[in-house]
Amino acid sequence: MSIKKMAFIVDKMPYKSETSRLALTHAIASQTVEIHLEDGENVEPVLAFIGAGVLNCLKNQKASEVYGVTTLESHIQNALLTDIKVLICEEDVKKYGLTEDQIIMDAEELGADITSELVPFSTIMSEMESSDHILFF
Amino acid sequence: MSIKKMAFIVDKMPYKSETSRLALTHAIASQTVEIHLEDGENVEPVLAFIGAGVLNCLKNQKASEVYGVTTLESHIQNALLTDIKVLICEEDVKKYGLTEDQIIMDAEELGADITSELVPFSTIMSEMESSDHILFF
Amino acid sequence: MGKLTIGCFSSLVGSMTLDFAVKLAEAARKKGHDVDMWLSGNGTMLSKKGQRSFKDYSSLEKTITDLVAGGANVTACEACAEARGFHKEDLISGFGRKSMDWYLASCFSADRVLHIGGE
Amino acid sequence: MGKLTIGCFSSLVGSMTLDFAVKLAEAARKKGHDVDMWLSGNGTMLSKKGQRSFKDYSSLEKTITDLVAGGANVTACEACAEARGFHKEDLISGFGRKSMDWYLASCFSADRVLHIGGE
Amino acid sequence: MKVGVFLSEHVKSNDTLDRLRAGSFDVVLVQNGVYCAAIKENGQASPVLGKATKVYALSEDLVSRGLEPSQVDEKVSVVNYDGLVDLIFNEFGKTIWL
Amino acid sequence: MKVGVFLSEHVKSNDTLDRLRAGSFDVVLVQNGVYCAAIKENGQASPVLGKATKVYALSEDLVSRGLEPSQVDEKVSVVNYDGLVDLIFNEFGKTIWL
Repeated sequence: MSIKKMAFIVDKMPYKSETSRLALTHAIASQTVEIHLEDGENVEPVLAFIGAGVLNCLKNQKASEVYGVTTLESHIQNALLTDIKVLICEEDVKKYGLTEDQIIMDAEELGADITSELVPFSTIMSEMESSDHILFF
Repeated sequence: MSIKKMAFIVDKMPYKSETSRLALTHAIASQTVEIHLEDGENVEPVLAFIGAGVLNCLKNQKASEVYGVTTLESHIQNALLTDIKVLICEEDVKKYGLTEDQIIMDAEELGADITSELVPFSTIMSEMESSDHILFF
Repeated sequence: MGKLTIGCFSSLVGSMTLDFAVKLAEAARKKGHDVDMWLSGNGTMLSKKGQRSFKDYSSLEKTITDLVAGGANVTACEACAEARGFHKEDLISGFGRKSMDWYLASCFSADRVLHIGGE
Repeated sequence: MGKLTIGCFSSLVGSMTLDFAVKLAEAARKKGHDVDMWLSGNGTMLSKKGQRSFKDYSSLEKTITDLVAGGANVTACEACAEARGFHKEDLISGFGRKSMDWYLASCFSADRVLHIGGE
Repeated sequence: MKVGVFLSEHVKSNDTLDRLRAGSFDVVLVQNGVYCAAIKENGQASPVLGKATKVYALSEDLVSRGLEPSQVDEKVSVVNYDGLVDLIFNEFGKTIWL
Repeated sequence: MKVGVFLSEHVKSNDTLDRLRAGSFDVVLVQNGVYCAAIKENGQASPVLGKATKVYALSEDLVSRGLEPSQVDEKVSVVNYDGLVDLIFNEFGKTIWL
């Protein structure tokens, strides 16, 4: 049994480029990575939003209606739906004057069992330290 | 006789993207714009480097040897060779601790008659104000 | 009514800059203004035909084809396109492909220019 | 000797990021390391064949073809490529085209990963 | 006529913006620049809002990012693409995209 | 083993760099990040140089930009692509590209 932990860290804003979008789609690809691996091998992703990256987590994004492009909101909900651990830096959320009710915390209406977690930066730091590889988006 | 003055302002660094390179090539395209215009019509370009954009003007760039890509240095020399007014913000040159001998001031070896000019930001501001259009690269 | 020239130098599928430029062009056309659009640098990607539509990307091919059919000029920088491996046959029908002086000439006769540079 | 996986997500002709990634891959191969390179987002442009060589752009097609011939794996993200209108027949010979899980699997077995994100 | 200065990124400051002649320009917040209109940092409104007499923000880019026009700073006028075209032709003589 | 933090832009500060645990990482200046190694601003060396015990700069990216390895701050070690590969395999356990 060999699990490699990979930290997907998003510190870029949404919608400038597709950077944060690719973080989500690549993290979700861990669901199908087994087809490339041996029995008992797997990848465990952890996804964390820090700095300006927490702006990806604002609720009620309407980019789909306006620009016809999937919102980061729906990507984050998909990540929760596929049981990916989603961490959001609470210091940065606070820095931007945001409250928990403005932030995407769950994907209940899609049937997700887990929720995202507002955690101190130190927790995200520990996740990076215990990861085998760090992918900064 | 109708002349439109266009200010090409570069405030981005070289070599991150091709932004500053495109400022140079578009400014130099003013040499051939007449084919699209009526008799007596013309475009008068002025090219100015401000802020971090002055780093495009450092001498002895070796990007051609290392990466096989034309240097910004040779583009600036080409601009001088085609008699385009090249202004460099002297406050910003000073801010970065650079001296005139580190900056591309002429293209004598190519046979250019004019030199670039270190000028205060206020001069560049006046050029923008007297231009018909401003293109910020 | 006036003429607006929009220069779009910024990338590309995944960037919202081309979306901005196209929406602004649409709004200007609806108000009866003439619109020229110049695609240079990574912005030339917009001129590539055959981009497959995914929900993850705004797909601009139809919108901009309609825009061109409605009278807007959309022209891509020839050298920038060739350097990216987009040849004449890759160009969306109705788009132009010109050298950089076309943009300057378009600016010459424009009432307003919005030059979108940057990365 | 180890295995280095380089993920290059950043654009494109005109950006020096692909140049950096290719030079680093070359240096690693010369030292006998295995190299996987993943091209995603705007980085997929590197996989497009037929890019015309201009002095104003570093032309990487030959360098990277040599790199592949010498044993490096270079694989482009299929969805990212399709969204840009690069189809299978546009792929430089010897390059791979896979879904995103290929990259994660490559990271799984890599000793070192350099993930170049950003814009 | 004024210069229309378009700001497309969420920055705290911009050298050029600081050096333009006061009163000679308005600011238009577009793309990620719209965060300047609605997001405070450590309780402070974006310094960018203090740089011009008139500051506009694009409604389509606000709502795309989950920001309501009602959330923007009182200093900021919200316009849509239609309004932006009118600004370009009627209020601005020239534009700068920073 | 340390984390190798790659900095590819000429910035004065970076939030993540400020928050990483001191001593846990080295900084590698590449692409436009190399300006931090050789260009002072208002007489001050880049604050980035004070963030890590070891700071490296890529020689190929220095000379491409008209900067001589002799011009870099004494705190900075100049490496080429070959040296960078060795750093990645021998000094760094993980990398972060900021």
